[in-house]
Amino acid sequence: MSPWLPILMAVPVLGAIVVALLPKGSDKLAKQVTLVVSLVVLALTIVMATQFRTGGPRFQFQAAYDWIPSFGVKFGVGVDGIALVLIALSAVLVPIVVLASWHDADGTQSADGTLITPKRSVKTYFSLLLVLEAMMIGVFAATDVFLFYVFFEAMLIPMYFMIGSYGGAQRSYAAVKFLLYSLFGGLLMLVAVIALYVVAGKGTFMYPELIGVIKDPATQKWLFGGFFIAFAIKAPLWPVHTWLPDAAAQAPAGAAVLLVGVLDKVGTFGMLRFCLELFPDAAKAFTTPIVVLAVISIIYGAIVAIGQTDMKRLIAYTSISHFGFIVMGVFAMSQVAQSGAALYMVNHGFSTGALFLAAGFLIARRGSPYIADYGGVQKVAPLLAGFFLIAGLAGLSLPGLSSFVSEFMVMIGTYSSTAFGAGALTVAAVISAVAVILAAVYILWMVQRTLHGPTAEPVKAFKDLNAREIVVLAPLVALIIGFGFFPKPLLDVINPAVTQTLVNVQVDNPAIAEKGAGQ
Amino acid sequence: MGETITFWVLAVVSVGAALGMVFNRRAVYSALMLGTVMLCLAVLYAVQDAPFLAAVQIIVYTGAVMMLFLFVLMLVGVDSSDSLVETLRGQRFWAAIAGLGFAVLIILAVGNAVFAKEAGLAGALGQAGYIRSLALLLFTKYVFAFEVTSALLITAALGAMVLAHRERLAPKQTQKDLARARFQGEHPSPLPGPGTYARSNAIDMPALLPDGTVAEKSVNRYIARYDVEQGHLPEDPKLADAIKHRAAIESSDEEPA
Amino acid sequence: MESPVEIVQHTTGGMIGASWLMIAFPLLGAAILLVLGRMTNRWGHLLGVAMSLASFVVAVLAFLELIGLPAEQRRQAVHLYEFIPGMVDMGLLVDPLSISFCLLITGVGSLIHIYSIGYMSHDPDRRRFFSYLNLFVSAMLLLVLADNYVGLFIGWEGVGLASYLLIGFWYFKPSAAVAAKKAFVVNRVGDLGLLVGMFVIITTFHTLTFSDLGKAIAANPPSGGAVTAIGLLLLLGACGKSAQLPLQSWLLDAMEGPTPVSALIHAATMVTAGVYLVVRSGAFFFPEGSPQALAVAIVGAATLLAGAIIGTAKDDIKKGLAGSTMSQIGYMMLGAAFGPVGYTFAIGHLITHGFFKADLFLGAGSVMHGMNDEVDMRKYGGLRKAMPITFATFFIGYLAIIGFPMLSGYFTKDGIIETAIEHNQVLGWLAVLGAGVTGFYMSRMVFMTFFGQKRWADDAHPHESPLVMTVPLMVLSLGALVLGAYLVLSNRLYEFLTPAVGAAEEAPHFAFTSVPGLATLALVAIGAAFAWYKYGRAEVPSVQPRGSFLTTFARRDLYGDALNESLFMRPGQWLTRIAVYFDNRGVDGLVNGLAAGIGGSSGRLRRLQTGFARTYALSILFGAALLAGALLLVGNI
Amino acid sequence: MTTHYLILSGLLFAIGAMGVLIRRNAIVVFMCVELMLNACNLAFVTFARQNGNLEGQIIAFFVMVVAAAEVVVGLAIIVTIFRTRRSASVDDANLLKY
Amino acid sequence: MNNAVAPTIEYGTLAPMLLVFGAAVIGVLVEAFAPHYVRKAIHVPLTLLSLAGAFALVIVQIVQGAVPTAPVAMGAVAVDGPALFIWGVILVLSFVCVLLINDEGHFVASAAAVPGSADEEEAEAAGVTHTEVYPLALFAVGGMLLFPASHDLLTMFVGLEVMSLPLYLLCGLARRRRLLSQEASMKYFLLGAFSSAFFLYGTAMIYGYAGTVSFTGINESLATGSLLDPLLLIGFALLGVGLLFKIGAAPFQAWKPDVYQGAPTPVTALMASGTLVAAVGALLRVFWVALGNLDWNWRPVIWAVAALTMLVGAIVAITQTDIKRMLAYSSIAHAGFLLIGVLATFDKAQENAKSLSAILFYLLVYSITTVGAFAVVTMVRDPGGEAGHLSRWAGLGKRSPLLAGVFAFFLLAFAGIPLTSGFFGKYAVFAAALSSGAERGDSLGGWMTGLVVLGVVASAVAAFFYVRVIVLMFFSEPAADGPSIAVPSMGTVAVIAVSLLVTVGVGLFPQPMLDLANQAASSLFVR
Repeated sequence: MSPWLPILMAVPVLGAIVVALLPKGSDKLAKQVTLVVSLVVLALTIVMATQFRTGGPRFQFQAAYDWIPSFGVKFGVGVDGIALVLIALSAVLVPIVVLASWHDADGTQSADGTLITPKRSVKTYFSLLLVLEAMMIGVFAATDVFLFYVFFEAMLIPMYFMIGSYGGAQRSYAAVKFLLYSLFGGLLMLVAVIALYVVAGKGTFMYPELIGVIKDPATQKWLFGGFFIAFAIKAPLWPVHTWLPDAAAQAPAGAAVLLVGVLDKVGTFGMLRFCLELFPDAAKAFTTPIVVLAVISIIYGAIVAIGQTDMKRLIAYTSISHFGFIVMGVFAMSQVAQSGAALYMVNHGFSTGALFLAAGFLIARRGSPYIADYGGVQKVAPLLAGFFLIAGLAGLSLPGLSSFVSEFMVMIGTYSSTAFGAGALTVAAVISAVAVILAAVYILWMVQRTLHGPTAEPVKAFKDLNAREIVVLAPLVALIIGFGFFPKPLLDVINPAVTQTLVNVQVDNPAIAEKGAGQ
Repeated sequence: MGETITFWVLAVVSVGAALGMVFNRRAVYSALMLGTVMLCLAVLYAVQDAPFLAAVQIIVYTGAVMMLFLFVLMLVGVDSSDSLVETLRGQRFWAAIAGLGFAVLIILAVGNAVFAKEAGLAGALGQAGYIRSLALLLFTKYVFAFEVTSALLITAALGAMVLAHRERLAPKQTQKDLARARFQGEHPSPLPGPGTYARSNAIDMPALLPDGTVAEKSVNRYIARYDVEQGHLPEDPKLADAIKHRAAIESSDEEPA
Repeated sequence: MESPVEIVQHTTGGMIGASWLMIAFPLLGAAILLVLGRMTNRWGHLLGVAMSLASFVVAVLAFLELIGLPAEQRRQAVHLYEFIPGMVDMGLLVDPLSISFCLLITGVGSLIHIYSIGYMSHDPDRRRFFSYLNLFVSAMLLLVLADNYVGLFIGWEGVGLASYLLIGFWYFKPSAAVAAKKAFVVNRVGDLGLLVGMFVIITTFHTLTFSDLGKAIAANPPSGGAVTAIGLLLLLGACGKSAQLPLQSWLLDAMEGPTPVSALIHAATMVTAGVYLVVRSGAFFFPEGSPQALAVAIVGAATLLAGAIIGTAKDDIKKGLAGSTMSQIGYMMLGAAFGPVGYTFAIGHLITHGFFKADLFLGAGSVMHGMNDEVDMRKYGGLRKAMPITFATFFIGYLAIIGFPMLSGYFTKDGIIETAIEHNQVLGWLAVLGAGVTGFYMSRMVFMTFFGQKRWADDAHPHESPLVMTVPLMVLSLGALVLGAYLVLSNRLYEFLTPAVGAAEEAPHFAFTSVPGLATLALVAIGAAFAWYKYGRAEVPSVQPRGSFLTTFARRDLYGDALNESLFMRPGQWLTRIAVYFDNRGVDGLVNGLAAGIGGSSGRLRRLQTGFARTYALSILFGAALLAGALLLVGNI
Repeated sequence: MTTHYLILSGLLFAIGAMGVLIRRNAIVVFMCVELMLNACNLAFVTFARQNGNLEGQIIAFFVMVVAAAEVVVGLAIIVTIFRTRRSASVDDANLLKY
Repeated sequence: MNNAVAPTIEYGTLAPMLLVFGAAVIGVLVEAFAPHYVRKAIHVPLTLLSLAGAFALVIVQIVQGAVPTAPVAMGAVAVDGPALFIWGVILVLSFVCVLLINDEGHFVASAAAVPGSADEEEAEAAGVTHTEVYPLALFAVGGMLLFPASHDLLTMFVGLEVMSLPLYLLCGLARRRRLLSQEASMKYFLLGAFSSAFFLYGTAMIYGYAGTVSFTGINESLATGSLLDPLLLIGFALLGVGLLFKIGAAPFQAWKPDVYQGAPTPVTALMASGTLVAAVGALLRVFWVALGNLDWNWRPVIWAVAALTMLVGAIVAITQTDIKRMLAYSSIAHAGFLLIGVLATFDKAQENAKSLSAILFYLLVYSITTVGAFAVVTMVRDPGGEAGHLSRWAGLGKRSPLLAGVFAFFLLAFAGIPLTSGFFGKYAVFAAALSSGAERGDSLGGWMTGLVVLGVVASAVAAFFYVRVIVLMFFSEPAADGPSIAVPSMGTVAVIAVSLLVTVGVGLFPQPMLDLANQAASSLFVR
């Protein structure tokens, strides 16, 4: 019984309550409280992470309290390496998002004075943010399938309100679309969750106890399907991806970061943890079609991204492409690919986060998400342009930046996977590599049209980043570069969990490289 | 044998009356037809060893319930009759299909059920006799339901009161009150009738008051409006104005006190 | 063919052990300049030069340490840290091959840094320029020093990034922005090859480290198919970076960048990375006589001719030189196809080319500097008097490149040609032909720029550049003058490189009087004479004449861009449009259609609620009948 | 005979049900409902004899009581509506729809 | 000869119901004898105290643990665990609904006066109201208590009528929009009478088959006799019509939206909560107790009804423009979800406790949320009464964030979002259905799973219209002349607070309520 994770969840919830109960007119205080709370969570997370023993048992900081004994549900939490890094990702992103959204609810005006967003309740926004943080931590920490499901669905609500209340012109359409898509998937998963409990007959939802319990292949397939569709929608995988561009484009930049950076990871995280380990035979049986979908996502997302005229939509489509890589990595069933996929989840959080935030700063200055409304930003706001460029380069997985390592691992792990359907995997890896070119096209074309060229008239009034905005972007860029050259700390944490996953899936996929090459 | 004959006669009559009830335009006739059915059924009860029910059927149903129906019909307008044109598209067609289908189903079910010879009530009555046995059952086994039915009756009474009874909120006005009100009002005397002191005594010609002014209220406002619409205005401009004014007041729907 | 020396010494000490400093210095410089930004405006360029020079010093010291070692110990690996646990460790490999590159990169790089102080002195963003240059040097050193393909790839993309940034240095010019993007994207096509090549390598050999690769191949000889595949994929990568056919099109556009960039990146160093890759992998994946080696040779030969032909038709001095660069790298590729001897000459030509092409580019830059950034040679003429030093150094470079006897180019290019003819007559003689064309277009350039009547505009006041620019020119021309002879005669380079690339069955020896050599000289002379006939003797029209079909062909870069446009860009744009449409109408439309369908059925079902009690009663009766019917049916089954 | 009675009861019930669907006058509609209740009573009485116990008769008795109460409430409602709308047609009351 | 034995009535066991009826009768006496200006002052405490007292009596019975194992009152009423639970729920619901009824302005001043007439104005001016609503409501509650607890079909029929008649009347008593209210009343009445005729005919057929209307007797005769008797089947179908009509299952759902919309909102709340709970209880008793041996026969039919109900409710609700109509359709959809639970029977009767507990739990959480939602509806007012049209709700979140937030929370509970009570209700029912499907084996298991998936799809569709209201309230700009928010009475505040508390509390910690439901269900129905 370790109190770490419950505390980690309780702190933001308490913070949210405090923020919500602040008296009217204390907007500034609300922001400060939120920032402090999120920093406390970050600090706690860091301290907790340092206590994680890489050689130790798979799940650490475990705690389980009876919650609903009638249903066999426990408030069971614990983290393995993958969950740990994703919790850390959330803890890092939230304070950044808090800072980035400092003025989002205040009502923003573009440089020429036109109103972009009206004034809205600041307290609500920040308390929703903190509630969301608690749920993000909870969803990754849950070791009880039911608890996971609860967080999985409940997370939608704060995000729904953040998009719907604080988003752009089409916000309510986007918010509803987001909610219904996810809810639909979630409900199918609910059926599978119940069926899992019933079929397993163990009287518990605790996930470690459910591994290897479902033996019948047909049952496995159905249950797998229920979980997978939910995760595929969340991830989002082609062809159930169309909610993301709308949601991400309409959400305020900060919410978009959390949406794409963390919330969607729940989908791929779920695939890795639940789809594979609980239903190994089904996962193996479905590998080929899923990898095909993933490859379609990769290429399709990239091509459609090229054709976007709206910056945030473009970034959303790039994410669809990137999620394709993650899914491919998960289902390649090799150590390298899955480690890469897990790493990708983190790195994608940083890179897309930075990209969304930088784009958000651009949009906040101009009031338009359309690429065509920009041009020559580098001239007037070189710092902003620089950050935007670096974030973009991370988005195209430039070697030396963190996303390269994960993308490389995924592709190489997929190519070399000796799991069933290896032929398909090999082809998939090669096709997916084409995205390397497409990524360059979509990112650099956007960069060319926004940052380069003659400075457009409305752009001339741009101010460069202020201190707050620099503080928002700098840590992300530092992490992107740092993990680009030195991903080992993350990988050391992730690898044992992946190894255990593969053991549970009963895939014997030898390491592709001899350890310590070059020694 | 006697029962068979009775049955067939009454069956034909009751079905005919039932159909008559459904297809008769006039509600009163329908009610009478229903009464007929009830009477037939009363006889059939009696035939089937249920004399008590037969009596109750006639007293309560035909006697009380049907009377209530008739009262209400009187209230609503006894000579009102339904139009035979069906306004809901397909209603009759589908009603016929559903009704026939339903009847066929019941008849099929009943026809397929294999009944033993009627057990008859002799065994059930035992030594107690008919009425006593009924009472025994009613006051032991079904006593709770019996008691609860009282709630039903109270509800019914209460409901009728709520919907039909209007509580008097102010004391009833006496002759004295009315007279006092009249003399304290603007017009102790009756208003002048139309045509009084006018050159014509047509009802669309306003009266003139003793001082020669026009009494607008002496013309019915509908007539005034008709006159204005048709252009039948008197030649005297004073009178014409008065009629126009009257019509205008009418059309703006404000009746000055 | 003999494998290269497999023994790799691991070292942590000495200057070789500290060779990571080579990478670190310029990286630090770049970081400081970028992070501190405008604060460094006053001294930023000096820091950049200093960092580059520091790297050069480290390189020289490491080189000295290396040649102090016995030959069989000249492959020194430096382990840095675990990069991707269980797959790749980051390490450096200091061997003759990499150290040669290091010297070239840091040496020529430093000279160009110094030159840039002058060249960029008027640019308000000079500090940013130096940060990019430093970044480039750092990445390029990582590329050549990495002891594994992943490290190489990181450097490979790093130089691509630097190239992107520097081509687009004047980002406010739309042409520069477009050229930068194009360079990056085309390079990415090549990267795809390299990337997939790495997949195959690691899957086949379970390692990406050069030293382990040798062991793995020796322990478990792979099938020919896999190796051919790897070779072709790596070749694709090399083609991208080195602007070889069919991925050549970006290089000419890349001349949008400042001239020192063209000299450093697009002539002397980065574009030769492809050659480095082929030579580095040669022993593993390009065995002599293999199909992939032949492919390398064919690509090289085709490009050397194509580049030369493009060079003949360009009036833009930088584009002419860019065509020439393509062509010269074609030579190197051709050489790199033919085993250790070929490697030697390829690397030799690479080094000498680094000097004389940098010399030429910087000379051209100097001319532009004096001519208000005019690049059209038809607006030059008779400049030799106005800028004597520039003329002299340029002329030396010119002589070196056309292979004037005893100058650098003469030795290295001739070596390639002879090796090629020895292995493959057809390609070899094509190379000879290419040399002739080189003679023509280089002479044309010299005549048009420095001889004849002045044709420049009235407001141009050509003048000699400052010393900070001319001194590097002089140093480079000195290299162009003597380096070839030094490296080739007495097989110095060959023997130096042997520990890295393996030894040939028979050591090369340079013959001054071989048939191909003489033929080459003759053709060069004819070319030069023809150039004199057209441009030296005759008046050069200041407006471009229409020219024949062939001329147009060459001017349009052999229709490379047109081909790309019609084969890739337009279909790509259509594909994008279709995909976007499909996404909005197809995928999203399906979902929205489903939603609309539910909404529509809701609207219709709602109409069933007519408000008439009788309708409701009908539904109840129907329901009752259905319920009864269904139950009777179920009950009787 | 039981079958005959039951068929008669079924016919009356169905006719009543059809009447509810066809007639527009609320009072007549309600009469049709009464007819249906009567049909039920007939069935109860018949079954009472068939099964040989008195419960059916008791139930029929209860039904009469309940029907009486229902009639009071129903007619009160109908009269109220009539007073408001001057119409006892069930079709006229269709403000609540869709 | 004179062998009549005096009937035994277990007054202690029946005390809650008797208390309610007794209070109703006293209420009628108050109507008759007290002057009208003191009537309300007497009625309100009388009604509330009697309901609270009845609830206390239920609790006392539960605490004593002396739950009867046999039917009481000469076999007419079965006060078993589930019945006590349902009683408790109904009493709580009716208590809070009475608090709503108590609020000013819901009921007509003089029902006999023609709408818009001078009489009506006069009555309104005089400030009189129909205090008869209190005894009527008490009678209805009494019927609701009797309906699910009755142990023979006759008592059930009487209970049905006792429950319905006052409701028919109450529906017609709205103060505003009286035409609608009267129309609702008439429709409810005509259709209710129509459907109870079906119920009665079904009773007759069952009686013909079994010779008795006692559930025990019917069940026994099923066990011994041939199951194929068409009388039984048709009787059962017609009983089903009557019961399904009351819970509003398709195709018998048509009355619900009209009546819910037209009735005074507190009465709608009472119908949507109490009546539904009572009707489901009665449905369970008929299907599980009387016809328990026949369940392989009725399951396919109820399967279809459940599927149709969920889909119709969820789909048609999408295009509704009136908030009460929308909630009515939502109630239809929820009736469908409940039917899934009804289907979840097991081979061994003991295991049925699982499903029973799920249904009871669902009823509890759904009905309380419903009352809360209708309580909120009463507070959003236009000059002409409640602001029913959805467009009037636009931007409510800006004008009154707290109220809109609470309502949004209720809607999310309806949608079954985790961490609300509605989620656990749905979960419990789905879980019961799946485990019954799993136990029943392949074909049936597949059908049950299919039904649950259908339920899930319906939930997703349903979520759309709940969310649409949230969108309107929070994401739309308020109309310039938007509705006013009534200053709530203490009663309304209490109702909303209680509902919110239960919805949140059960959403976070459902276990205590589950324990209750489990305990109630463990004894199963008395057979």
